[in-house]
Amino acid sequence: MTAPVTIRVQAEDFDLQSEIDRMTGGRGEIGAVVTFTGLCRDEGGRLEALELEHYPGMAEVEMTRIAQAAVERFSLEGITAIHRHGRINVGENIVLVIAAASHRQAAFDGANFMMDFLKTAAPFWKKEHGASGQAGDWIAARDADDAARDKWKN
Amino acid sequence: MTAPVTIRVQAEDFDLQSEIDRMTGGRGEIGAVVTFTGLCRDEGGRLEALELEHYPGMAEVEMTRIAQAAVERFSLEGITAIHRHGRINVGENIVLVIAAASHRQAAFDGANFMMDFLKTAAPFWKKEHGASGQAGDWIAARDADDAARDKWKN
Amino acid sequence: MTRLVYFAWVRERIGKAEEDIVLPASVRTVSDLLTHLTSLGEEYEAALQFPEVIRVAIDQEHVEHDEPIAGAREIGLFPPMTGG
Amino acid sequence: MTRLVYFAWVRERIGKAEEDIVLPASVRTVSDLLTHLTSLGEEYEAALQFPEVIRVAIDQEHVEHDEPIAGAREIGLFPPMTGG
Repeated sequence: MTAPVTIRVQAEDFDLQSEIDRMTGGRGEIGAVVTFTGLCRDEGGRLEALELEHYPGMAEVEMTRIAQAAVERFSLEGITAIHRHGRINVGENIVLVIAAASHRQAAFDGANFMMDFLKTAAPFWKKEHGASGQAGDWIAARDADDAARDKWKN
Repeated sequence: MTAPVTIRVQAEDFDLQSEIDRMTGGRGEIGAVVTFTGLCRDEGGRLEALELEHYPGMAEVEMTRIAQAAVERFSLEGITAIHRHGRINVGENIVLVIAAASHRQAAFDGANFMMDFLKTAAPFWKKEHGASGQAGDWIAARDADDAARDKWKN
Repeated sequence: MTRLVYFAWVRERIGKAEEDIVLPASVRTVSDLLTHLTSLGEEYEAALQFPEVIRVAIDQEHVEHDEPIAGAREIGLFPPMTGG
Repeated sequence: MTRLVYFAWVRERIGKAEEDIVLPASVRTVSDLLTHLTSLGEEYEAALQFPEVIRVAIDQEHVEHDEPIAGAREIGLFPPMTGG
């Protein structure tokens, strides 16, 4: 069978165990599942929330493209990527990636690869909401994220 | 605060979302959570279950030692490791590692490090139960696991 | 008519999320488009004053600034992405 | 008296999970212990015939085969670990 790819952009939160069970249920070839969850930090108490904007349609297409590249490159048995949009308060989930494989290093690499490209190629933007209620700035792209992406070039 | 370390050896299954929530709840400094779940594979239909034996007491001590090394090395904000014992059927969870950090690479590295040492240093042993009901062999240690562990030497 | 869609601070500075626009025949590439838009008013100038940082998608696919825009139905203009 | 505990196929071959044993004064190191046990019967010989693969813990801490065993309360003998 081809590895199942699940991509969603949604306002609602997600539940890791349900998302994993949906992918792995009844499949004896999966030995390793790695998840990455990105959460909204308070940046030392400075922030109250983030506003997540995205390009509807293109976001899903780009995430699917990255997910399929990950499946192929690491022989994944399945991959899920869920990105939330709208207002996300400190401590809440922003993004979830799940990579399943026969063995553990492929699952780790698949999830790591998906996150590095999701951060630099999927059309999402974060705006800060300050702890004192004032409208904040758009977060600037980080060179470190480009460097993390470029480690996958070979 | 010092990073919370949770270590458990248990017969029961675990729920990822509950374990993550317990670690991250109300903490604004955590931006990244990586989990690793190891599941029982059927090895191409050959297996029905695994029997997990452990050294009570030493297993927890060794897992705690590895977890604390991971916290220190990767500046983790928290780490959880839960290993099941007893009979585990194909498709069921065997082990869970959760690593939380401010940024994503530390969380990935922390979980990966914990798994590599857990496999090679924590006193657990797996015995196979064949699909046709016959008692199977003890699984042999893999050189690849030692090599994975040795990549952390620096 | 070509549909232009804007996101994040590009959207905020231009003051709208999308618009349909007729482009002169001389606007052949993404780079030409950015120069053309800058001439349409100070809100466009504020959004696009540093064209090298603007990311562009044609029909929802990333492109470089030297990409021809002929046949494009939808062109998206936005800052570097910061999701994840 | 020293408590010995066995796991996995070491336990199965010896036929018990643990035992308390009085060791001769000549048994000073882990290596001496493995040699001594092998002399106690064929079940021990079957379990410990390749002593280089046997992993050892003294009071629940991994040790090498040249480690002295003086003062040990509990010594664990087992195959290479395969958890995770």
